[in-house]
Amino acid sequence: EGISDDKVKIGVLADMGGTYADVCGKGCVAAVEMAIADFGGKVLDKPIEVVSADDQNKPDVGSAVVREWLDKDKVDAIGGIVASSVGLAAAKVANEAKKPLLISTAGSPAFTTKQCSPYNAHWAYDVVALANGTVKPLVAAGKKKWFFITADYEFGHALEKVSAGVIEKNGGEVVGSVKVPLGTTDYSSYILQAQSSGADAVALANAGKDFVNSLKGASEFGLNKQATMVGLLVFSSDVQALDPALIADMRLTTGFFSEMDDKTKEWSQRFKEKFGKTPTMGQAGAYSATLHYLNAVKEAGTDDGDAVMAKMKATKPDDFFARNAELRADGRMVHDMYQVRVKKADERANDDDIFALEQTLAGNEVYLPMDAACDFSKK
Amino acid sequence: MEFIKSNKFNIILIALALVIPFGVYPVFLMKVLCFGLFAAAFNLMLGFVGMLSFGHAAFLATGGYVTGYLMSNADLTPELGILCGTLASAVLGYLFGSLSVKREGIYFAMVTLALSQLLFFFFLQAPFTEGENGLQGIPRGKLFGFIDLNNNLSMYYFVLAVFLLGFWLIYRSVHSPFGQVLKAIRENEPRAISLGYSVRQYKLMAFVLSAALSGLAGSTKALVFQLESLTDAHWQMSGEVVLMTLVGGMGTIFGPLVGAAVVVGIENFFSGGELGTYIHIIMGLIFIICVLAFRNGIVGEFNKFVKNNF
Amino acid sequence: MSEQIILETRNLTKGFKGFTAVDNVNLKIQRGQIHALIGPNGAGKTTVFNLLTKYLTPSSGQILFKGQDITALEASAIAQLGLVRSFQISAVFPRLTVLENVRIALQRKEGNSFQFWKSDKVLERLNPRAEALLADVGLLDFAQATTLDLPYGRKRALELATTLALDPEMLLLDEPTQGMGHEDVAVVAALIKKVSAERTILMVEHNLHVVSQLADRITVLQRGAVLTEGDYATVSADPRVKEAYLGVAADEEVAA
Amino acid sequence: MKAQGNEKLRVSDLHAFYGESHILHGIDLHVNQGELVTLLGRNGSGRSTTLKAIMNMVGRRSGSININGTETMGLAAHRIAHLGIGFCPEERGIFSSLNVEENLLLPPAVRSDGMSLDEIYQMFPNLYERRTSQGTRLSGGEQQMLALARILRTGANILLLDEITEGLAPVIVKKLGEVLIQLKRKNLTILLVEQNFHFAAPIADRHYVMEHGRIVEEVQQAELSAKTELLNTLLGV
Amino acid sequence: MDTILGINPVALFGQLLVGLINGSFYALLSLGLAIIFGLLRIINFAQGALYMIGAFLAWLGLEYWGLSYGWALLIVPLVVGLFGILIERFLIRPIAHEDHLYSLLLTFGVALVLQGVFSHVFGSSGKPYSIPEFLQGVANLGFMYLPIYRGWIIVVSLLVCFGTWWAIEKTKLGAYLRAGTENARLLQAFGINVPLMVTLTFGFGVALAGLAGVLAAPIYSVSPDMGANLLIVVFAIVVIGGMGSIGGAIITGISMGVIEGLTKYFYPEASNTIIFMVMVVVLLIKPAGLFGKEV
Ligand SMILES: Nc1ncnc2c1ncn2[C@@H]1O[C@H](COP(=O)(O)OP(=O)(O)OP(=O)(O)O)[C@@H](O)[C@H]1O
Ligand SMILES: Nc1ncnc2c1ncn2[C@@H]1O[C@H](COP(=O)(O)OP(=O)(O)OP(=O)(O)O)[C@@H](O)[C@H]1O
Ligand SMILES: [Mg+2]
Ligand SMILES: [Mg+2]
Repeated sequence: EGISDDKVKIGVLADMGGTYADVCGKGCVAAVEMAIADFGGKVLDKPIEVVSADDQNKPDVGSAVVREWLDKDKVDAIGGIVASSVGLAAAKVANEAKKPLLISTAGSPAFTTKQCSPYNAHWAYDVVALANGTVKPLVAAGKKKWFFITADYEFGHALEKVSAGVIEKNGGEVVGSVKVPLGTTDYSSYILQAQSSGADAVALANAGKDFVNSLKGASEFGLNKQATMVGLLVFSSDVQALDPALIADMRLTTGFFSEMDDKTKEWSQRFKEKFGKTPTMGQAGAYSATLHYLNAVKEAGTDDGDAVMAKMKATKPDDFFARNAELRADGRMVHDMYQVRVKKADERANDDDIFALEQTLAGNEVYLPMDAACDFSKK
Repeated sequence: MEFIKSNKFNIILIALALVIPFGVYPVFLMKVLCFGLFAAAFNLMLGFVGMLSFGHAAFLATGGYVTGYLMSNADLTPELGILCGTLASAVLGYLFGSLSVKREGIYFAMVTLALSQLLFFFFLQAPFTEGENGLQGIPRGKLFGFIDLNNNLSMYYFVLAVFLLGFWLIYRSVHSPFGQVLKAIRENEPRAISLGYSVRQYKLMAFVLSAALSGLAGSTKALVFQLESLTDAHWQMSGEVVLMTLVGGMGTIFGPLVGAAVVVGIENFFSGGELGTYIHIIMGLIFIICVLAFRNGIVGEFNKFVKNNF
Repeated sequence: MSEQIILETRNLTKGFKGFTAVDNVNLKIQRGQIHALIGPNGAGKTTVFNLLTKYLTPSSGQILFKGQDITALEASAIAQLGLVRSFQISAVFPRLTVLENVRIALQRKEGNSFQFWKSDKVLERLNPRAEALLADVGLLDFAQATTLDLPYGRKRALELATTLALDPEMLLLDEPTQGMGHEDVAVVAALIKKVSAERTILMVEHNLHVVSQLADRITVLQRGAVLTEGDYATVSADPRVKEAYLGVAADEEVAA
Repeated sequence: MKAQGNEKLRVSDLHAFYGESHILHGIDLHVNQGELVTLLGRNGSGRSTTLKAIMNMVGRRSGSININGTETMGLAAHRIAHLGIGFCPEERGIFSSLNVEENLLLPPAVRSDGMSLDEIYQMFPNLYERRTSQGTRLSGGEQQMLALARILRTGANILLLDEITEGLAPVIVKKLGEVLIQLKRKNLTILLVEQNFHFAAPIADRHYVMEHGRIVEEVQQAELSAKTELLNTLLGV
Repeated sequence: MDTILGINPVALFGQLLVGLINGSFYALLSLGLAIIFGLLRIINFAQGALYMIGAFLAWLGLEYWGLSYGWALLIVPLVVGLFGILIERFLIRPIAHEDHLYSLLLTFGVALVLQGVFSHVFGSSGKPYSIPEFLQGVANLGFMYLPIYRGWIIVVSLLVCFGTWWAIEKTKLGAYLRAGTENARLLQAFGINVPLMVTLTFGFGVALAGLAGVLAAPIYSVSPDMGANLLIVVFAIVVIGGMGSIGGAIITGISMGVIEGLTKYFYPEASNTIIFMVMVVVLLIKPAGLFGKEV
């Protein structure tokens, strides 16, 4: 079979200038380029190329770009992928064309459940892992009454549902929840409701700016003194957007942080030299996924989607990012996750030093078990 | 022979449209055609009735969502799906129009904007739209039950046919007895009333027509991309269609199409790679430049140039 | 008898926030006459007009046109019944041609005005009638000119032609000669005379010269109420009218 | 007294344009102190435009306009009124967002000896009666009175009046005639655009006749009867 | 917890108060729009972007130039106002005589550019800005804890709103403004420097947005798109109040805040749309808005 069109072309689709630009964006492009350079720049003697596009966080833009890449530009695999909505739309197109989709930053569990496909490789994390990783230890530590402030769209609903399940399974109770429209800037009413619910933990089932604004509101009204605030999806960039006093000591879950150990530090250092900024979980994941993909192409001797995916699933990924890892038949990359605590201002050695490791969580404890319907090894 | 002579220009254009997909990426062309139709429908209100609607995204999205939902869930043929989307937009146009045509100028713009925003939040929260994710994987289906549209080329010709139909309808209504009344209303509304014309009904009719054709564009677009998302309902989309019309030349027949081609082309150019963050700045600058220096738009200026020099 | 009355108001009243602009006005306009409404400034003439054509809603009272109660009808519906108003300012469609202006008025009765799927070529069959109307007001030579470029007096003539195109049974004219030079006043007055055949006309006019020439009957309003009514000789001889409206030496004005 | 004797307003070779269209083609006129001069002419002959051009309210102008000894060609529009000139526009320009009294008080006083509010209300009792209603709710004639009264209050001693008898009942027209004569006695300078020749003829000192944006004739009060024939052909009186 | 008919009065009072706070904020923003609309008959689409710039300047001031909150409150509106004056002078004035729709489109373009530039330079994630120390803390009102800063917002907004309203409706300057709206040419012929007045008023309307931005910085996330979505809600408020009505904008702003607060309590899912729904109802009954004049 060999390499189609005599080159391997990887498309990186990400939000380059919008809400999630800092989480993946151009950094993901840099990470993919770095992986290619580390791999040697060529596979099976054929050049490896990167194209990238801005999806503006819009599913329509993302899917149109992917369509054009596949129809016209002969792209062989697609990486990046930030907003789940864009990712799922891109997946529809890529799956139909049987091209691998290396999802580094999107969080929806749908990629390996409702909308699973043999061509998805869901890499860095998903919201289920975050909820499990964050909520379970807190319930165990005595936080029994929970209130949810939930972003009113599918992502938020899913996050709440998964987390509520974990709470109830572990003997806690959900005493109330409120659905907040996306992009709300003023959370005072919702904070008041949380306050009058008597909860001892308030979970923020939202992300990005919604997370930042709701946390600000909570501290303004003193909710953070009455109850423990729990961020269910928190990126390092969100932490940096907040006054350290507001978020210090919050416990949360992540798949990667740069100051963890020597291996992550070494890679982060190199990334920083190339790109100028400290890598995020998504960017590290993009590197890891690309490297694994290229290895699989080499071993399969072709860039044909089916063959490469089979090889990727047959070999265990192993690098500074993917530890104790495997790419399951359903496309889920299961690996160690970390429960961390946000450091106080005076604990931080530098701007990047924001997390302290509390606990390493084994992948199979936090990720959902494989959905039988998505077990493509059996088909 | 007479027909060929008087329609020379149009015939050349159509011939060009028939061969161009062999040179240019058809999905891009289809996007231009869909937005061209959308802008032309919008221009029916702005250019020919003189009313700036700042909420036309509502109709684009309604067409798209209805068609998308029916195609995914009701197993319709594409032409029926599109018809339903168009009808839904017409009904919505009737509702919005009844509320808004009482007002004029900027007031009208604001009211349409607010109404479409209401609809945006409805689409955001209603279950059948799949919220942020949008309707994905909408099947293109088989035209009349036997022409498979999954092939981009056959889809292109179908879109071209829809476009020509819509475009012809707009041309026709501008140059019809109805269009003549619209012109009179734009020129002197109180006088039109005193001549016995119930002006609101005419405006409403034009609004419904414009909404239906916008819906047609939205429905077709949903099939082309097999996806319908909130982008189409967002107020920025309403702004974008204004931009297309303005760039191309409001009140001209071909302006909206040219404007759509320019704007879609620019967007495509900037969405690739590193330039993405400049897109809003560029769009904004085009707006400013058009308003300050080229109020007639490309086609408008061209017409003026031809008139002055030949 | 009532057959003769084409338009009638019964106790027509309009108040604005505690101020009564039109006060229990009972008008009876005879079919086929030219009826003038005069009175001092602020007497309520324009308000009466606005009530008749539904630009204002009466506070109380009734309006009957051809025996039918039209108090609750919409402005455009009243025009469709044949009661048409022309404007104080010249009301034309400036960027249409003179011919098109008239055609717009003719077109309404065609019943094709909502037909957006037909070519506007169907309107061409209205051209002969439009041209005839233009000839009546002496504008035939300007048929293809853009209305914008017409001098003021011609615009008024065009407006009249447009109004006549509706073939109204009754015309309401609000100060038809206002702002016109002497020449044009004479032209328009002659025109009004000409079109008044087979039509009823109600007009507001300050130019007594015109009123005395044209009006068969005159109603004088003052402070919203009818002061007196009659033909020119009777009305102008009334001392109350002299005092409130004409000023003492009215006769020279008319004689001029 | 200025060098030019008692000349208050002099317009020389005035051209004015609305956009592309050239409306005034070199107007020359002057008005002396205490004089009442009329501009006569057919509709569209450019009389209103002349007044507006003096007030710098038209698009483009050239030539020279001298008010009270000051050349105003380069002056911004708002500076002109302060030379002591008041303008009553043809379309009246009553402000609907102000009530009658606010409308009256709106133009800033440009000199100290304007009429007081009381004097004005005495002259136009209609206005007093309706002083708290919205300006544009007045009847056409009442608005005309308001527009005139408004500039009498400012104390301007050069008045540009455009068709002030338009739409007024004969009684009021008579009264206005008296007012103008009074103003003349007070030594005010008045340039009057008038359609109603019978109103203007007895009170004016001189007449300019305009046609197609040019002054075609100047008639002294004394020559009126001699030039009736001419006026007839020019104006259709 | 005590409840009456399933309603918890304590929580309800809390929501009402919060609504009042938001309402005064809305009032401030819609006031700026209403003034500019009132005078120039243009819808200033850039108002949201200028609000955003106000917040950003406060943040930049604190972060890089050591400008404290108190000074920001004074200086930032001036700077934003000045910027607005430049916009008016060089962009809007050249097309002032064209159809007003063009100026709407122009300011729409300006808004896009400003927002684009800020997100290009500063990225799109929010910037932190803390509540100034002297306004930190909460006051216990018995039924709820009122953050002092929120109380401060109410006071500042209401003072500014009513001061402005008074100046426009009750003073001679206000009469000039209202007259200038209708017939600027004539007003100028009466001897009033209308171009200057227009420029200053535009600057003032824009400065109000800058002020709102500074007030918002400590409680909302400072980010390039913070103005865009808020702006449309504020448009709706101006439409409900009756465009061009200054008092209408203020009263409607406050009441919409309260209504929104109630919605958040009774049916939070509708809180984003309630204002638009109110708008539809109002337009059905009074097409010119609650305080607008019928044309
Ligand atoms: N909308 C309104 N609100 C309040 N008062 C009004 C309104 N319209 C008219 N008026 C008042 O009603 C009275 C009658 O006005 P109208 O315009 O009918 O007078 P008119 O007889 O036409 O006078 P003119 O000859 O001056 O045109 C006037 O005093 C006027 O101020
Ligand atoms: N704003 C304008 N734009 C373009 N042309 C105008 C404008 N105003 C007036 N004109 C034209 O300028 C010419 C002179 O108009 P002007 O108003 O000065 O005439 P006038 O002598 O005052 O007559 P009238 O009796 O109509 O008031 C006319 O031909 C008119 O059509
Ligand atoms: Mg009147
Ligand atoms: Mg004139």
